[in-house]
Amino acid sequence: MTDILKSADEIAASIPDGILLALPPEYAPCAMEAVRALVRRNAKDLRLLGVPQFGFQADLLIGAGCVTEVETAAVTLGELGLAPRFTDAVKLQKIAMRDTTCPAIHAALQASEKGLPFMPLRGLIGSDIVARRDDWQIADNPFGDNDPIVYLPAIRPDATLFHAAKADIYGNIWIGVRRELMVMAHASAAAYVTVEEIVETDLLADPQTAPGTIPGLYITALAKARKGAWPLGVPDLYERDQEHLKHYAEKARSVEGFDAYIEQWVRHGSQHA
Amino acid sequence: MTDILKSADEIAASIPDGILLALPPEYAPCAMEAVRALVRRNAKDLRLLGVPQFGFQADLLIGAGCVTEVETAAVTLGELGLAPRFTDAVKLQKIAMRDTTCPAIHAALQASEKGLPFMPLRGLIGSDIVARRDDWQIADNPFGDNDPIVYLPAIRPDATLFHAAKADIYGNIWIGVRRELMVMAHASAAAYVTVEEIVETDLLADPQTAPGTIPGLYITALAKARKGAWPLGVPDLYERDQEHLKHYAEKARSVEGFDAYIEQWVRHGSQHA
Amino acid sequence: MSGVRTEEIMIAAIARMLSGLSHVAVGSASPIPGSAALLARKLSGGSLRVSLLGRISNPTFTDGARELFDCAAQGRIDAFFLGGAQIDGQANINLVSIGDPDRPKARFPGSFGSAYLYFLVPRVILFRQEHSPRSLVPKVDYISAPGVSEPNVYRPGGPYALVTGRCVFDFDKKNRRFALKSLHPDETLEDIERETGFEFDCPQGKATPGTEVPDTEWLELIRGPIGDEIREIYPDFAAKMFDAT
Amino acid sequence: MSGVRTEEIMIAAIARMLSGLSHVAVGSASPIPGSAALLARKLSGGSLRVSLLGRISNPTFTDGARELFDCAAQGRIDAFFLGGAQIDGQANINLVSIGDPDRPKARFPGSFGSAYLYFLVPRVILFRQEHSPRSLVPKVDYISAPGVSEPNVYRPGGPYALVTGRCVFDFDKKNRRFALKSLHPDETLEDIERETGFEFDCPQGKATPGTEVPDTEWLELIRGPIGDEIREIYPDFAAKMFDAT
Repeated sequence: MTDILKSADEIAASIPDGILLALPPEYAPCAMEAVRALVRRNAKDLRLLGVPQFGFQADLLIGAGCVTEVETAAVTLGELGLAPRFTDAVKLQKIAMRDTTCPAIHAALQASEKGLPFMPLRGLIGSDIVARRDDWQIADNPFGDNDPIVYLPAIRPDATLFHAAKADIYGNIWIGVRRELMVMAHASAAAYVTVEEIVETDLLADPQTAPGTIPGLYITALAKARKGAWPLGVPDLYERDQEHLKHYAEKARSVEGFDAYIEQWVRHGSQHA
Repeated sequence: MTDILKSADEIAASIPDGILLALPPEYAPCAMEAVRALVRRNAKDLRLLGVPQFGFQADLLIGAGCVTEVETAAVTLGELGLAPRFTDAVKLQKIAMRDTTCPAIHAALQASEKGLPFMPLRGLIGSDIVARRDDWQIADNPFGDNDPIVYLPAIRPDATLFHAAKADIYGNIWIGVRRELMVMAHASAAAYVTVEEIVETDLLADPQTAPGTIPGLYITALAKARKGAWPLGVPDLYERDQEHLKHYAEKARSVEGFDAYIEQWVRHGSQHA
Repeated sequence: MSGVRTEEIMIAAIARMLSGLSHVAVGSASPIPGSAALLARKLSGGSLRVSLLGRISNPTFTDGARELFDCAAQGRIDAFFLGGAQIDGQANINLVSIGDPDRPKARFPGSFGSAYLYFLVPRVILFRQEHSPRSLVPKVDYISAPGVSEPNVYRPGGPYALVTGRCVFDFDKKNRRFALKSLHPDETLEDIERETGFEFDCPQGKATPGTEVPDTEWLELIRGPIGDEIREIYPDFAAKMFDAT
Repeated sequence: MSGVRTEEIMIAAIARMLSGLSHVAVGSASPIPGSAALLARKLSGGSLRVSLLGRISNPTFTDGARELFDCAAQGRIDAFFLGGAQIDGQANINLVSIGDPDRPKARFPGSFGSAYLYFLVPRVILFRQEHSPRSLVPKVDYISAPGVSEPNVYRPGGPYALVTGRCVFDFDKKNRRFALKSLHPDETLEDIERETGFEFDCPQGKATPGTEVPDTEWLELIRGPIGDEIREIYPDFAAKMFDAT
């Protein structure tokens, strides 16, 4: 049964230190209020997995010292440029960085979704991504003739954390077309979700909503968090707060600026309301 | 661009003889009117793939002599018992039968969906299914220690054929939760679909319908066929015609009865309207 | 309350095996296990999640037909049910054919997902109402799914019990054999020995207890709300069971 | 109509390379290719399908973020676009870092899907507005995706052309080198030689033609409906390009 918690802070309190935490990209709703709550509770030693890449939320966690390791296809603030705390952390070797490529993340999570030890993947051969990953293998396609292919070990995150437009009281989560969130829930040992609203009607019982719904079976805990993705957006509900993100991108260029941002916008609760 | 054809018979005319044709199970809508049209046009040498199993539509095609080979996890009329023409054809060695198991079909189609030469799959080892498949391999998990796992070659159907509640004029098909139909469309070289209705609004543009929609990108041709799944059902539109299927199950016990059924219900067009 | 049917005894026996579990899935052609799972859910106060394949309303799964198999592989399904045209003493099941598979004397629908789920679901409950030397055989003609595997084969799941129209067997994983657990009403140890084609253990000998017969409360559930629910998938089963005079 | 911008010349040059194709996908951080693809769709009368990653309204894909990659592997995407902090003469691209990757002098976002799509999409068009010895280098510091592969490596796709702020190069698959195709306005062969860090062929020598500049009709499209569409994903790019006085 899915636990229905009271707040994003209770969600953050349920996510242990030291785990491998899978996070979505900025175009799927990010549980920003819960991410801020992780910073507030001084989460430690998180290993982040970008599915397949991420931006603001990773930069925030890295800058706040919550992260020891990152595996992702990219960290970027999009048009606002490089993610400054990530970039600094790599340059100063404050985090262990495992570069990968989007389909390799998707494939390794699908291996976990299918209970497989590995998945094969085309491409990649000859890149420094492969050359620098000693946990990957290149071996022959058993049905081919001198046909090398990459074998990726499954990635099973300890938990995933994301935001969604709505959930129902049974723990079902409506994600619409953002099905990477479904793979993340299937593939992870635990799934934590914040939502804009919790409805009384069963999302699985309605043939219109069921196709875009993750069954509660996969959801460990959820909590309501209005504007929980802010300053990122939720499709059809609210847009990215580009001005605020620009403000972040500027502040985060320096450690001092980042600390001031955290003090103002994270430590004392979100002030967007 | 998706071709919008005039009838199920035009769909059947577009499906060549001799191909590997993927068909859905009875709980996903089956394009029965198009299947009858295949019988009417005397389709030959079809190789059928049940995804992952099927019933009435396969029995009809097998009984009518359209089929040389079947790969499936099962052929059944459900509560109505064995599929009589299939059963007879296997006993009399009129078709080549390749027994498999549901997840092996799903995995082999997903390999094709991903452009992979193969997929690994757990289970199966020690079954006669594996023992009798010389196209499958058992080899060690490259990340394990003496850990055998089955390797399945990708299955890329030449075409798939199914029915759906609705399409739009852009070729997008609404399938709701029946996502095996999506994998079939992705994995097959061509996809033929009949639908109850064709709407003018873009199913992808509406966030409520997009999550249950196959983009027209994957659809070769579609045609409207009202009650096109009859005597099988379409979820939320009409139920299985269990009385008619009982009638079929009885008639099809003998070749003569089957031929009479075909003459009455298939050759002279569907008479359900 | 009219006389208790064999199917109802089987339903009750299976339901008891599901007590305390979190998630049970039921495959095709499984009206008795389906009813048992729904009964167990009722008795659990709703805490047991039941995924019925083939049900159109209220789907449990939203990722297509593969999700059942993925879900099992993730360790999220605690129990599943398999039948068999033949079942043998090593818990091998045959859903394919009798005789040479290339020239079969009888051909059945096929193996469905058995060859996979039997390996991955911890508690696989076998069921076969017909309990005779024809259905329970020394060695199946075709192994759709093997009952046991070599130690190096990845297999978190496997057989747990076999429920027939005459008795309940436990499966003893260590000895790789069935052990008689209980006898349905009017069955004797001698009946079971005569009607069973494979050898089995009988640890309790003459003291083997009777299978608990569902009481009035359970029967009312089975014949009432459970029957109504199972009718959506198995109209003929429901009609035969519950609509008879 | 105000003066033609370099970005607009690049958009037009890329759009021409998409003529006659069926399906073009555009990845992250690609406003110029995105505009080019939308222009090419307009010019095709709508027969070109364009999948823009990051667009929220009217999604092309409904199977999650993996669908772009699956779709490419199915051979259903004809062209894709890749940039690079560095691009070298063998068409290797670097999206990761400058210097030792473990102690980088500069760190960029990462490789995204380049290491996969570069192998699978038949016509990968490289783009980099900055055309200098810093961006076009003899050898990249980190290979996010290699330009060429050994003959036994499965690779239906690869580099097709490189469009910069100064010129257009074709990629010669046989010789595994770039060949200068056309010079943007005011650029000379000497400029290109001086500003390019890698060696390239120049088959037409002094007769290398100028890159065709978009005419008024195209510019009106780029600055009008295309600009409006690209703004949803790239508000800053659109503001810089189209809102300037």
